[in-house]
Amino acid sequence: NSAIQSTGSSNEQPSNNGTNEETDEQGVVKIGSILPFSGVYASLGKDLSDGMKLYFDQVDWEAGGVKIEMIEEDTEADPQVALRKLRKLMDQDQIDILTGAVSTAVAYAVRDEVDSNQLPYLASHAGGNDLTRAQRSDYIWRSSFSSWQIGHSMGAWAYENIGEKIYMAAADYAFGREVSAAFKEAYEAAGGEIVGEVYPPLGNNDYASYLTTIGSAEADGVYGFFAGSDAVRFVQQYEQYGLKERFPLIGSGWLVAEDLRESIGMAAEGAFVSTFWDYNLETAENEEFVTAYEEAYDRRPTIESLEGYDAARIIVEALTALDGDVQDPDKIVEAISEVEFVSPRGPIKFDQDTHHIIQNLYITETVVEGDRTENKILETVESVQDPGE
Amino acid sequence: MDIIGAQLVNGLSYGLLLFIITCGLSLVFGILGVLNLAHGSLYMFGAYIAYSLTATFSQSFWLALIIAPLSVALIALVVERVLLRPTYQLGHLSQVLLTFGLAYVFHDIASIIWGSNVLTIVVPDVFSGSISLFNQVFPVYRLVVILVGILIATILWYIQSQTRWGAIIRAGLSDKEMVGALGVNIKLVFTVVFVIGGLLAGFGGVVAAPILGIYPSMEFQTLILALVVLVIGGLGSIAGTLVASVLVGIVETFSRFLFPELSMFLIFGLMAIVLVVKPNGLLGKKVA
Amino acid sequence: MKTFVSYVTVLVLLGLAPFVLSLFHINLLSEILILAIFALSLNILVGYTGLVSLGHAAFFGVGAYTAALTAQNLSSNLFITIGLAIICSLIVAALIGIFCMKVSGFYFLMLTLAFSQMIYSFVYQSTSLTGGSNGLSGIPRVSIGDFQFGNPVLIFYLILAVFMLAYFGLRLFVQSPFGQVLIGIRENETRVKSMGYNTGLYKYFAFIIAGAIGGLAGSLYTFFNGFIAPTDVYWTMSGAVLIMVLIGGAGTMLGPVLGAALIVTMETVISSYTNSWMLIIGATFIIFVIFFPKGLVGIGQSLYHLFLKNKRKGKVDDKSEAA
Amino acid sequence: MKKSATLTVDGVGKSFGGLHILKDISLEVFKGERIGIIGPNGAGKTTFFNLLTGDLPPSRGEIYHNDKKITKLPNYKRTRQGMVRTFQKNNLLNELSVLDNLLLTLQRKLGYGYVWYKMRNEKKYKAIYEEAHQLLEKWGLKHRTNAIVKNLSYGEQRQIEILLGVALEPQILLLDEPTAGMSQSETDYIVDLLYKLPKDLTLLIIEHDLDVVFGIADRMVVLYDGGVLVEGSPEMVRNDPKVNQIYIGSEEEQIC
Amino acid sequence: MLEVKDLHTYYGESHILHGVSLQVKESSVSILLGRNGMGKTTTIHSIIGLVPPKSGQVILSGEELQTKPSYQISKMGVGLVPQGRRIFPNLTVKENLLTTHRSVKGGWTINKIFELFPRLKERETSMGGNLSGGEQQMLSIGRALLTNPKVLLLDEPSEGLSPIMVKEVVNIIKQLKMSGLSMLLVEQNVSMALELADHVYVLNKGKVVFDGTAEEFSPTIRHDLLSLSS
Ligand SMILES: Nc1ncnc2c1ncn2[C@@H]1O[C@H](COP(=O)(O)OP(=O)(O)OP(=O)(O)O)[C@@H](O)[C@H]1O
Ligand SMILES: Nc1ncnc2c1ncn2[C@@H]1O[C@H](COP(=O)(O)OP(=O)(O)OP(=O)(O)O)[C@@H](O)[C@H]1O
Ligand SMILES: [Mg+2]
Ligand SMILES: [Mg+2]
Repeated sequence: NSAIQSTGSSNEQPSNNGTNEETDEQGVVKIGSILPFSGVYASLGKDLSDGMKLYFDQVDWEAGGVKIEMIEEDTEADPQVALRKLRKLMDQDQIDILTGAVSTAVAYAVRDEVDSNQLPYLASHAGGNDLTRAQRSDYIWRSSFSSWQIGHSMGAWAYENIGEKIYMAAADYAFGREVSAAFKEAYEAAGGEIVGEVYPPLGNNDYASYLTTIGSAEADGVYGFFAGSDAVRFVQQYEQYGLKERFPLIGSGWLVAEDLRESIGMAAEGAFVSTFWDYNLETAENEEFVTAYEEAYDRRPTIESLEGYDAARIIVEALTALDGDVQDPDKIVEAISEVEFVSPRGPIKFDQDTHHIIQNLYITETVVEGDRTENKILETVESVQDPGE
Repeated sequence: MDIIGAQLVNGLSYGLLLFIITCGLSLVFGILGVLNLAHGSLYMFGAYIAYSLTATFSQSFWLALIIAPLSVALIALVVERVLLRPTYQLGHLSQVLLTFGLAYVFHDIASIIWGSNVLTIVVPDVFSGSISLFNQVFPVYRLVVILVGILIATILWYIQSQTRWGAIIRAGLSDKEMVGALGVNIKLVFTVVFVIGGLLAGFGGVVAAPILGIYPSMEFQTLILALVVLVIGGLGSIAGTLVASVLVGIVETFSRFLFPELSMFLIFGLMAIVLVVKPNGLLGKKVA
Repeated sequence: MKTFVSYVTVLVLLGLAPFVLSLFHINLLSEILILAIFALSLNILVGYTGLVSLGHAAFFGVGAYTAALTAQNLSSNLFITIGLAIICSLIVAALIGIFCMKVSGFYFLMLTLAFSQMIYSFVYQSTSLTGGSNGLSGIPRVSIGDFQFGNPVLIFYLILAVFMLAYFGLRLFVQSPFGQVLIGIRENETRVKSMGYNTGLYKYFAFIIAGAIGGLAGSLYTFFNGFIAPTDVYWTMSGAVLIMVLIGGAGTMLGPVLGAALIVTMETVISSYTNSWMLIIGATFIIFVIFFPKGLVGIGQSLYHLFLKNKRKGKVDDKSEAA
Repeated sequence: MKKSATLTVDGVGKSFGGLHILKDISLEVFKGERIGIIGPNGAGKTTFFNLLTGDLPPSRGEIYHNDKKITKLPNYKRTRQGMVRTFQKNNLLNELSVLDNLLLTLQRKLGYGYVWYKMRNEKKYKAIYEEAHQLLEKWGLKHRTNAIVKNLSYGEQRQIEILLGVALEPQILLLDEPTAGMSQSETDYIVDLLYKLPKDLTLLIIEHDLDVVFGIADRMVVLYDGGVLVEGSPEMVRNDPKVNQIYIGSEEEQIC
Repeated sequence: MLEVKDLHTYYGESHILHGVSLQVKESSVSILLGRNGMGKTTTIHSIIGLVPPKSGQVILSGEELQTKPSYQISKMGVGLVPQGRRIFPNLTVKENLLTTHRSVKGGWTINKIFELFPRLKERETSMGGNLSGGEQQMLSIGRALLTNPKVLLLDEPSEGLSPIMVKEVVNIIKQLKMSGLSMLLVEQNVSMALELADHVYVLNKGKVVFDGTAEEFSPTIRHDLLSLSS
């Protein structure tokens, strides 16, 4: 159908109305997934995708009596590309539910388009606070985490266990800024003092100069928010420049993430981080997930694998509740909002106000086991709920 | 004051690392007039190949230090003979486009072979210790980089400006036809230079990997930085590249120290200022 | 008159597109037209004046962010947003131009890159103004009075109209005496100077015009997507548009348009099928450089000549004898 | 004295780094004069032209045109005032056609240089095109009108080089070795055209072909070692022993 | 020594040389005359391999050259002084000479070139591009001599040289001839060329229209072939 026809109706009613009937007849639900499969975030995109596929495989790609079809598009972590891909998914593939987005910018970019087209969207990674705050939409629900959850959960623990003075270093982009701000808020609320802050640019690979600066500070510990290659470089150089012996390193789970620790090597030992899932969580759900994942892909799952796995399960449960009827987007989001189960990361459910997930957070310590490092769970912060503003 | 001294050492070692990364680009541009946008990719291959050698096959950094650059040189050889050669008569812009295309191709080849995870290379034990200077701990490897950088600079400078080869090579830049008509197999010269450029890029990859790491899209980040250094120094001048590397290294280190948020801005600002004041870079020459 | 007829045909076809093509394709077409305007503006510098810029995204970004901020904070009126976008990018171009005119060749390329990266840093870091790395979202649709460009088809027509204005305006411009001076500068600036032209001024004007039209394209992009992010100011954007110009055929009017169409289509289509889209696109660049150095337009010309030659083979032989 | 001279050079010098190429040159040129400039290779003749046209700034001294100081005026403004040069080394728009080279020159002269809203074609700019065609006809280059400059032979390019200078109808024309590389017959033809240039045109010509230069010039200036060695009538210069020694060659053979 | 047989050379579609044949004998000078655009430079370029001929032969001491790349032709002993000098502007005078220097026992050395052209010695460290026209011409000649050729192709070597330098070059060519070098000289300065010539060729529109000794090239023939009315 031509553009004129589709837009003629789109001002008033959901655009995917006309075609849903078609899909229903064949009993197929189409899930669109926008993830980065190329560029800097490619490995995250791959893990998310693998996690989703693992779960869909487990239910034989069927839920509520309909077949599940997943169409993946590469966003290249570029918001404009993501928009282009989203339009393709909506218009050409006629998807019923959207999921994905690793980069927060991508999530924000698709936000208006999703909202005005009433397309149910389950955000499965992007953690920008605003997506479930000021930019909240009836059609957007998030099953991953928010920056606030990650940063805030560490605050009180750090004050009690590390000390009263902390130096803060975070990658200079919205995510890094948000997480460290949340940490600072909680840490100061607990009574601690941030004695210095520094924000190296994203993708900075030599931290020598920053480490020299940090090294001359009077602090009890250093909070670092870095991810990916930044994290590897930071943690390694932190040790090489002799800081590790002087200040304990704390941060978010990505600092010593599952897929990075091998590269980081022993330098990771002794880091304390906050995260919402870890490989070594000792629950039945997690053991089952880890075993299944390792069997399917012959490597350890990462936190992104888990995110994908959970997102898939949420979709499946919602579809089951709907009996496979995806005609009405409002019903879909309602079904999603009611999903609640014990995931490998612990019990999860949605906050009906913010549309954001309520979950446990864990403080872990990195320890040496044999010739590699593992994260050990020290403490659980239960049912962390984003304040939503 | 100690902190200033320590930052100076940081700046110097970062600067010479930049030099090691950039000198191949500078050589190829200065001599062939080819702005090799795939230089970063060759650098990346150097790092990845070294990774494979140290992590899986031989576990020897020393072996990687020899084999990885040679393998990259081989890639450079193929690129020059098969792709670059037909474009010499088309002008500089074509080569920019061609090597850019190559960078894309190499990017995906690398991610197909090595995936998109973050990797590192472990340095041999001799270098893995640290030394205390200005009340600050420095990894020995960083200091070794300073020495290696100076060594390469000396060798390149000598060849380029003190030997007949240097003259022939630079003559080819202005008038290939005439160099040929005067009895020099300019095509061969170009191949050799490009291969040496590749060798240096690969070597840079191995040396830099323990410091800068190996991660997807590393080549583009390196490329931009290398281009900045190249331009600040002045095109075609190895000495200029050296001065610029050290300058950029020190400016970047101190800007991170003094204005951490502005460091990205400042490097490009530095380049803009240098070019506005000296339109041919610090040591570049302009000939009528 | 033949060209006139073909222009009209193309226009009519474009005008009818929304009745035939699906929404997705219309959106793709809109994007192509926007990037075509952008590429055309760069082509003034690269193709006609011989100044190869790797910082053109700066103006695109300034235009896009100006339009976005205007629409959010001031007015979503079409003329006000576009007007301000053009004025701001023009001013930025005028400022940057003062410095860039001092250098030439590869140094020009790098200096433009430097300025655009500085603008990028600014956009990236002024989180409160520009949204930083997350970009600016929730930008209202543009309107004229009460009429709102509320759906993609209306926006398509808006973009088409602006594209036509830009295309024909630039066509006139490059063929005017002024444009011919630019071509002269590309070929040999010293000579043109000693003909009595103030070449510095001509280059400066070319730079400003290119910047302003680049900004115009940027503002359209904002209207189109309702969103703008720092990636659109990053050097990769400058690189992409430069490639559109080169692949299409620098120094021609049609080239950049075709280049934009090819690159956008390839990026969209290929990456839906494989994650190794960079490999395929990269290989395409290489093939172009080696086999079609004159770009898409060059291919067209050779085909045309081939056709012509076969048709009157006898005549051509005569001519070469005489020469 | 200064008043009547159209071009006055007052103590001009030029150094490149430590090399003092031109030391102290003073010269007055009057309207309609034809001045021949000779001197050994590397004496600084081309450099002198570069100073006059503003392609290089002098290291010292002043230059006046019609009593106005032009020492610091950029070259394109001097061209507009009627001082036009040709280059010793062909310096053309190599990728364009002969006609385009000429049109670009003429459109400036006729004042259309800044028009940006009207396409340049034969219909809209009749004057430019007519003049271009006439010039090409007159210079015997009509058959080359649409040839791309870089595909012309060296001597043909030389002719275009001079044509572009003359086409601007200058008041002062500076020719740098105009006939170098031209064959005898072309030289004769061009020299004939130069003779026919308007009487009030002031001509400065650097030329190693003595037949040409002695034929055209009213006054000769011999540059040597950065200064003026001899100045005077062609006859006088030809017989000057110093000039013979450093420039023409000791025995008066009929080589040239 | 050097023999050119029935050369046909094209630039793209346009046929420039229509069967040019000529010879340069051992230790002799052949000159090639012709008006502008008649194909002299094209002939030279065809011999040295810069514009490979479509058909015909170039034979040097019994070996065919026409299919070889230009650097090999040069190495086999063909030197070139190109039209328009074409020195390397981004190299100093010394480096310009260094690039082509091929040492041969008793052959040309850089110092000998400096003796020949003292002006170059004075400008030793100047960039080639900054030299005056005449100085560049000297450099170009010096550069060609340093390849120590057996046959030297000179394309208008007197262009831009002062009369005294032209005489100097004439003397040099005479000396070279005595020392056994063969030369093909293209010149517009006909009287200079005739002073050196053993054999004269005149080109017109890519065809040899005169082929004879210097004596046979009488002033009337000269007038007929080189004046404009032809
Ligand atoms: N930019 C420059 N830098 C250094 N030296 C220069 C420069 N330009 C010219 N020269 C030197 O100045 C001298 C004069 O050069 P110029 O070109 O004026 O000579 P000329 O009289 O025109 O000689 P010719 O008759 O050979 O053309 C030469 O020795 C040349 O090497
Ligand atoms: N690259 C080229 N492409 C096409 N035609 C060319 C090219 N070079 C030269 N020609 C043409 O070939 C013909 C012969 O040129 P050539 O340079 O051999 O002449 P020439 O006898 O050396 O003249 P001159 O005395 O002016 O140097 C000329 O008509 C010229 O226009
Ligand atoms: Mg001169
Ligand atoms: Mg010639």
